[in-house]
Order: sequence, then structure tokens, then C-alpha cells
Amino acid sequence: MLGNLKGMVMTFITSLRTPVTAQYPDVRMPVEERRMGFPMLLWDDNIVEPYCTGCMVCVRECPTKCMSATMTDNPKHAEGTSHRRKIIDVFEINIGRCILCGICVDVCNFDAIEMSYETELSTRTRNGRRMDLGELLERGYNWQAQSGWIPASQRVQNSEEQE
Amino acid sequence: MEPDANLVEMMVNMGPQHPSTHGVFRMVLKVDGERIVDVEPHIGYLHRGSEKLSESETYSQVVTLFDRLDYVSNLNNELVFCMAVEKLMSIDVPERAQYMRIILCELNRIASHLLFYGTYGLDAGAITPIMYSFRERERIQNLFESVTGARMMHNFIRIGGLKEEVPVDFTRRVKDLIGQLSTAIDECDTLLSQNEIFLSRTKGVGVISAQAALEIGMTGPPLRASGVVEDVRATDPYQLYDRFDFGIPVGTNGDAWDRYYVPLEEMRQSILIIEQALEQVEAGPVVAQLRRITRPPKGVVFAHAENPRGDLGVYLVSDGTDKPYRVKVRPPSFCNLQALKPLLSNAYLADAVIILGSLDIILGEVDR
Amino acid sequence: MEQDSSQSSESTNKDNEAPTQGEEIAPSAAPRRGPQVQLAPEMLDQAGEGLSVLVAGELAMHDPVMGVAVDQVEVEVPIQNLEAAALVLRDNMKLRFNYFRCLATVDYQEYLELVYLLYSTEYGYQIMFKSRVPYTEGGSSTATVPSLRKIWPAADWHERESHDLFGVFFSGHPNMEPLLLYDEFEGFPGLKSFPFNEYEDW
Amino acid sequence: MSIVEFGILNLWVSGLLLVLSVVVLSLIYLERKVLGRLQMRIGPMRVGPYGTLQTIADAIKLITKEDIQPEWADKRVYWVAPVLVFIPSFMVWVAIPFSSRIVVQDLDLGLFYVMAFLVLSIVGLVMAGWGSANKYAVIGGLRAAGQLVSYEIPVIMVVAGIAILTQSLSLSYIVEQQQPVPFIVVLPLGLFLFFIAGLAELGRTPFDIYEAESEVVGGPFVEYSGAHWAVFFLAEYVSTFAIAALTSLLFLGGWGWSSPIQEWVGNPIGAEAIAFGEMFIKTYLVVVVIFWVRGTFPRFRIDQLMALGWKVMVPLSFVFVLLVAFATFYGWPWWVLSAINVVVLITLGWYYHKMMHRDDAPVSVVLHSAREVRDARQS
Repeated sequence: MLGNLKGMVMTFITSLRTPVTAQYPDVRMPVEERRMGFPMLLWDDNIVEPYCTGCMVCVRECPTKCMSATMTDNPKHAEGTSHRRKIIDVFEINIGRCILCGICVDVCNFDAIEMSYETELSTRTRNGRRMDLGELLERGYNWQAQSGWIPASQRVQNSEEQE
Repeated sequence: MEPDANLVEMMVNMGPQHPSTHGVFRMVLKVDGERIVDVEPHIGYLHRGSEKLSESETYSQVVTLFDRLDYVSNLNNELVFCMAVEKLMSIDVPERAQYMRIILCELNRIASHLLFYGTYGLDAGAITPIMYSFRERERIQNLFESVTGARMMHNFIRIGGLKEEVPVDFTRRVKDLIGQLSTAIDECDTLLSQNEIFLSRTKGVGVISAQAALEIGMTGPPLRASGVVEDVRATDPYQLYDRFDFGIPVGTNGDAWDRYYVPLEEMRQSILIIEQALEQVEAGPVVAQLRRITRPPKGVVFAHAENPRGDLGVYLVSDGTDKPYRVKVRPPSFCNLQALKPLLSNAYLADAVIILGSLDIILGEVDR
Repeated sequence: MEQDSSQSSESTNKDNEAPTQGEEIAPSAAPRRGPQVQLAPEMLDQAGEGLSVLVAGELAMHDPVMGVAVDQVEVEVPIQNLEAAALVLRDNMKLRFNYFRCLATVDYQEYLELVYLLYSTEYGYQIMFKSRVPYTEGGSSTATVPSLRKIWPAADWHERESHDLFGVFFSGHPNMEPLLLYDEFEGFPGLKSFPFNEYEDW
Repeated sequence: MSIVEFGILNLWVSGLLLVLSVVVLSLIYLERKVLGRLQMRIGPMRVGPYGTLQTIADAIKLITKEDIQPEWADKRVYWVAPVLVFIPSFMVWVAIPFSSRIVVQDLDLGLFYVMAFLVLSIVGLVMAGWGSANKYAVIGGLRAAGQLVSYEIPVIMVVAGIAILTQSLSLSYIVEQQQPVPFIVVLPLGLFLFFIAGLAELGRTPFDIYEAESEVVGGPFVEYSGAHWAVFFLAEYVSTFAIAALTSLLFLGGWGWSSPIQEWVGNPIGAEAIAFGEMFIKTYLVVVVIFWVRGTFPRFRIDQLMALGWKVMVPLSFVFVLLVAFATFYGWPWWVLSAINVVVLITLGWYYHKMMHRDDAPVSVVLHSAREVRDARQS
């Protein structure tokens, strides 16, 4: 009997607390800084071109083979304005197949790919969420502007300067 | 079998779509009124061929497959595979990485046991416990999100250490969290454990002796509930578990209530481990110096660890390339599920749910 | 953002195309770096060495081949001695391997290897108990092995799984029905020779 | 019966149907909100202000949904069952007063009538279970039959005790009899028995065994969908409200507590409104307690339920009737009856507690030190 009464008291006390749930589209729970949303490509503002050189490392390392990429010669390198000899030509990610593991970010040698905090990208078709280079770069550009992202190489330099 | 005139048998098909089979699990019950005469479990609805898939993926990619085995204790699964590869390559993992692994894995154990607590309440017909446990589980997952970037499929424990250093406020957050968790576990305990109706539902139901449990190969909390002191963390310490002092809850009756209470008590012990680990951990690197591509030497290795559901093992065969030759997972839920048949014979139909729930199976791991 | 349906239906084609385009520049199918195959380290501790000697002595009648897998003792017996050796492992008072942890089947392409991972709760010993099964039908399946289900009841589902994925037939097992795969499934997908790329999209 | 009288009766009945529908909608909303609060949720919030229109949206959804009939179902039985469940639960309300005048027909045998109709819904449940051609439904239907029949006895016995005490079967008269002291004080044991047996009659947690969704997936209702399922749902909530109303009529003094205010107001319409309001609040409070119990307890097993019914509830209800009969016969003052009731109730609770915690150690899980296990293994 005591256990039952204790349980009743317990639920009664709980009912006096503030609810822990939120009304989702109106109220959004805060997203952590490291949130791994969908991958996107970053934009180098200094040279006005993508960071990505199309080296295919992420394509090879992706566990679900959700990416495909091709590279071309970088015209800006010929002009002498860019240090990138090659540049990405075609890039596509099938977001529906992506499992958000973050391996592509780890293996990238050029800081070209990052995981955004975007999570709401559902569609009704089976392979309906395929993103090409333009879309990925657009997302990346917005994300960079929002989060104040700086490339890892510069981050290291900054911290060294501080020391 | 002789035909019994008094026995009116009926086949009841439970699952694969049933609210309390915890996933796509099906059992065909032969019942006589409300009493179960025989049971035939059917698994494999979630068979994704993870072991076979592993053979065509590189070692770093296999970790993502292990995330999806027991999908409520992801970090624990990752740890086992990484341990196997590290053993094969004889990598010395930095101590800080090992401590962080232990903290994260114990938190994941708590999260997993909380899920068990909630769903077991649902099995017994109480609808509130799951909300209590999910409130806490969300807190743990928020912490995981801040550390690993994902709420469930983390891919954070890597071969040789961790993916990256934990955030700056990690220690503070974990301390806050375990404070909240210990009160919440007490609340959960008050709500359900000593409730008379719950006691009458679970006490003396689905009893299995220690001898029988060992024979049928049970593992983890269900085995300990039968009175066998068998915890990989203590009997075959891995990582730095030999540096911690904690209790191993062991049941005496081997009934459903013991199988329910052992995980509940384990959560408290996990909090103790986390506290000790936070005290002991020191600054340092979190990943060993390794080549970029993991290419273990040729050979076989077996590594195992105590997962929330029991002793998860990995039998790994390497042929010296960057992809495993064979990965065999020793799934604890699979082994526990084998005990269903002896446990269910001569039980009540309503107890089928209670007993199945007390085994705490995760179908992602049973079927792989 | 709407993609036309024709594009999404050609998903498999597209994925196949991508590597071939990239191959011209980044040859992903290049031969792997040199054949410097090392062997796994052997890290048997004192207790492990003791166990190795002990097992070799107790199983002497059954032609054991001892080995070491990093930190565990391996023992291999011929398939005809499997059941007798298993009985010794379980019942010998110095060994008492009373806990059946797992059965791993490995396809080495010339033979199948059955690995019984055993554990003694009394002494804390762990052992890999192995046996080789030759292929019977030109590298496919249906090798017959005595079932160890009577010795360790826990072996029941593990043997069924092995039958399911590798086609090892355990004689004396009462219920050799498919466990993980569905009833109509043909072939043994665990084998290396299973044609995996011919996947039917449904 | 003249044509005018008939018309007035019709108006009453259709009014009752309308009111009951609104009440059921409010009950469902209330249940979701109360359960939400008990579980730290906010409950429905989307449709209408604070989600008030959520149940209406659900009702519309249920009505417009396709009615599926299983191929092997016994069609007539299958379609008639919901009606047979709904009609008795609705008919009960003909005799339940909400104040001395707000009632369809204040019958002299009101209590008898209510009890007679409450039990009838079993037939519908068993028919639903049988007609669905589903094993879960059959098991659920059989469970329902066993459960409802066995818990009918304690309910009737408690009601008989009250009838003995008040010497009447008229609900209005019973309310009047509780004028100085409500029966919750005089007969706490009766309230306890009535409330528990009432929960079992309704099939609500912890006695929702015949529709246990984790075992028999909804029991007799498993194959129903759309409007027919909605009828079952409606019936369940109407019955819940009826049991709550009966509890407040029989034990909480109905509309009697506010009689000084009613006299002070003087205006007959105002007095009626106050009486109705009091009764309404009491009934809803009982309903909230029912929901609160639902939010806390797991459910019994069918054999435990039967054991509780036949070994505890039925004997106790007989004891209760005898007690009341003796008190009435010898003319004991009310506080003696109350004291005996309390003593029996406490003894019962203590005994139950002892029974459940028979073993010396309430927690059968012991802790082993990992360090010791480790050292023992290494040596």
C-alpha cells in the first residue's frame, strides 16, 4: 500500500513542476555548437572560389557512398590568383543516404567540407534530396556567415599568435 | 506428445508489429487459455548483414556500422570494435582518451538503462515511467550532442582514441548532469520499484536459476539477476576499469523484478564510476599517433566489453589490408533472447510481455 | 528544390558513374601499398601460457594444435574430434569451460573455420576452440559438423545462424531452420563467394 | 403520455446526448492535459487555444475515417457490438441527477436502475471480441466478461449497504440523507470498495486488463476503426463520468454541501445553478483522481485481478453490508460506524503491505564490490 501511495505522491509532485517538453515549431531546443547536421561545402572569400579541389578523399571514405565529385583545372590558378591547381567541377551529395557520421570532414585536407546544424531537410521522394555543388556552396556560405567559421589552418595560426 | 483432452490450444502470433515486442520481433505463442504452452521466437526482421557489410568497408568506416548494432548504447559498441583493432595493432591509447571513453560509455549505459526502465514500465502498463526516464535520457543526449555532434550515432570513439578533444565545459556539464541523474534515478525508483502492483506483476515471474542461465548463455544484467557475479568490467578489466571502485549489483531470485532492479542499481554505480573518472582524469592527448589509414597486421583477435545489455564481443580476422576479413559480433541481446523459451514455458500470457521486457533486447543487435 | 522523378530513379546509375569519371584523375583502384604483411603481436600473460600448457595436456588425445591470438589461447582440433574435445573442455575439472560465448564462422575460401569462443566462469579462462570444415560441394556449403548443442545449450541459435549464413549443417541439431534470413532465401550470404553485387532492387 | 410530455422527454434525451458528447470531449481533453502534467508534458496545444479543439479535431478524424471490417468477422455481431456497449452507458444517465431538478427522470428506483444498466455493456464487449475474428479480441472479450462480472458484486454490495443505511433507492433522497455528514466520512470503506470496483468496472488503469495495449493490443476494440471505434470510446468515457457522478452522489454528498448558499441565494434558478456547479466540480474531481491513478499505476494480471476481486473485494463488501445492516438495526451513531470503517480500512492496507513485502529484504539485489571480484579473479 505504501508503495502505491508513494507513487501517487511522486506523480502529484511531478505535476506541479514545469513541463520539460517544448512546442516544437514555435519553440526550438538550442542546438549544440558541435551539432553534426548535413554536410556542405565552404566558400573561400579571399580568392572567391570553393575550398574544395575535388580530390575525392571524402568520396572514397564515405561509408554510404552518398557523394560523387569530379575536378577540373582551376582557371584562376592559370591567372595566378589562386594557389589551387585543381578545383571542384561537379559535386553531388545524396542527403537521403548520408548518415551524418562526419568522416568526410575528418578526412578532408582542404577544410572544404563541414557539417552544418541543419536537420530539417525531408522530402517525400525516395532520393529527393540530392544536392549539387551550387546548393551545397550556398548552404555553406550562409553557414559561414552565421557561425563566423574560420579555416582550421588559420585557427592554428591565430592561437600561435596569441601565445 | 499425447493429445490432452483438457488442453485447448490456440496459436497467438505476437509481433512483428506489436507494441511490446520492442522492435520487429515475433513470437508465436501456443496458449491454453491464458497459459503459455510453447513459444517459437522468430527473429531476423532487422537483419542488415552488418557483419558482411563490414568486410567491404575500411576499419574507420566499420565504426559507423557498430553504432547501429545496439542503437541505444552506441558509444559502447564503438568502443568494443576500436578495442579489438587496438589490441590487434597493439596501440597504446592515451590515458585521457581512455578516461573520456569510460565517462561517455557509462553515461551511455545510464541512458540505455533509462530506456529499459521506461519501456519496462510501459510493458507493465504504467505510462508515466517512460516520461521520467526520457527526461533524463534527453539530458544525456544533449551532453552527447555537445561532445560528439550527434545525439545517437556518434562515430566519436575512433581507433586509437577519440575523434577530438571534448569541449571546454565538459567536466562542469557532466558534474551537473550526474547530480541531476542521481536524484532522477531515485525518483524513478520511488515511482515504480516498490509499487505493490508492479511487485505482484514481477516478483517470482520468469525465474531462472544461475546454473540454467549460464547454460543457456545469458549475459549482462539478466545473468547477474540470477546470482552470477559476472561483469567484464571486473572479471576481465579493459581500458582503465581496474582503477575504479564500484559495486556489481547481483540478484538473488533470478526473477523479473531482479532483472528490472539490477539495471536500476547499475545506473547508480555508473554515476560512481563517472565521479571517480572525473577526479582521476588529467590533461593530455586524446588520440594516439597513428597512420592515417588503419592497416592492422594479419591475425585474429577477440575483444569484449560490458555493454548495457551484457558482454558484447568482437571476433576480428584481419588479412593485413585496410579492410577486415571477417567481423563477428557476439551480441548479448541475441544470447539473452535464447533464454526466452525456457522462461516462457508455463507462464501467463500477460507475463510473456513482462518476461520479454525484462530481458531488455534490442533488435538491432539481435539481428545485426 | 523539387527534383524530377527520372533523376531519382536513376540513382544507382549515377552512383556507378561517379567513380569512373574520377578514375581518370584520381586512380582509386590503384594497387595497395606493398605486401608488407605483418603478423599480429602475441601478448600471452603468465596465466595464458599456463592455460595453453594445460589445454594441450588435457586434450592430448584429440590432436590439438595450439596457437595464440594476441592475448588468448587458440586450440584447434580435427573435426572428427570436435565433440569429444568439447566434452573434455567442459567437464575436465581443471578447465570447466561452462560458458559458451559465441560461435564465429570464418570463410577462408579453402575451408571454413568454426571458432567456439568459450569461457570458464569458475577459473576465468577464455579460449578460442577451433576446427576446420572442408567445403563439400566445390566451395559452396553443406559441410556437416556435429552439433554441440547438447554440450552447451547456448550453442543452439549460434549454430542455426552459422547454418543460415555459411551453410554449415550441424548434425544432431533438432531445428536447423533459417534464423536470420527468410525462409525462401537461397544461398549462404556469409560466404566470400556469395555474389553480392547482383543485388535485386525491390 | 400526452404528445407534449413525449416531446419534452425527447428534448431531454437529445439534450442529454448533446451534453454527454460535450462532456466526453471535455473529459478526453482533461485526461490528456492531466496526464501531460503528471508526466511533465504540456499536452495538446496545437488545435485551438491551449489545444481545446484537439478532441473535436480527433472526433472529426474518427468519423471521416474508413470503417474497416475484417474479412472473417461475424458481421452482424461485429456491427451491433458498439451500439450494445454505448446504449447502456447512455441509458444510465437517464436516472443520474445533477441537482434536485436537473435530471431526466428522477426515479424512485434510480440506484437500482443505474446498477442494472451499468452491467449491460459486458454483452457488447464480449460480442465485439467474438465478432472481430481476432485472437487478441477474443482473449480481451473473455477477460472483459470475467472482470466485469466479478467486480459487479462489490459494487452492488456497496450500493446495497447505502440503500440499507438510507432506506431508499432514490438518488436524490440519498443525497438529502447526507446532509449533515457525507458518506465519505461515515463509510470510507464503502468509498474505497466502490471506487476500486468502479475502476475495474470501467476497465481503467490499473484494471485495464481487457484492453491492455501492451498485451492484447486493445482487446475487443483491436479490429474496430473510425466511427465505430469512436462509439466505444464515447461509451467508455460516458461510463467513467457516470461512475464519477455516482461516487460524488453516494459518498461526497452530491449537491448538498452548498445548501446554505443555495438558501441564501433564494432565487430557485440561482440555487439550482449553484447545486449543479457543486455536483459538477465534485464529479470532475473524481474524474481527475481516476486519471491520476491512471498516470501512476501499472496494471494487474488477470489472475491477480480475479484473486483481488473474489478473495478481497467480495468478502469485504459482504462485511461492509453486514456492518451497515447491524448499525442500522441497532441504531449506532454514525461515528461508531465511521470508526469501524476506518479500522477495517487501515487493517486492510497494513495486511496488503505485509503480504506484498513478505520477504525480509524488500530489495533482493545485493552489491558485490568490483575490486573484490577483480582481486579474487586475479589470484
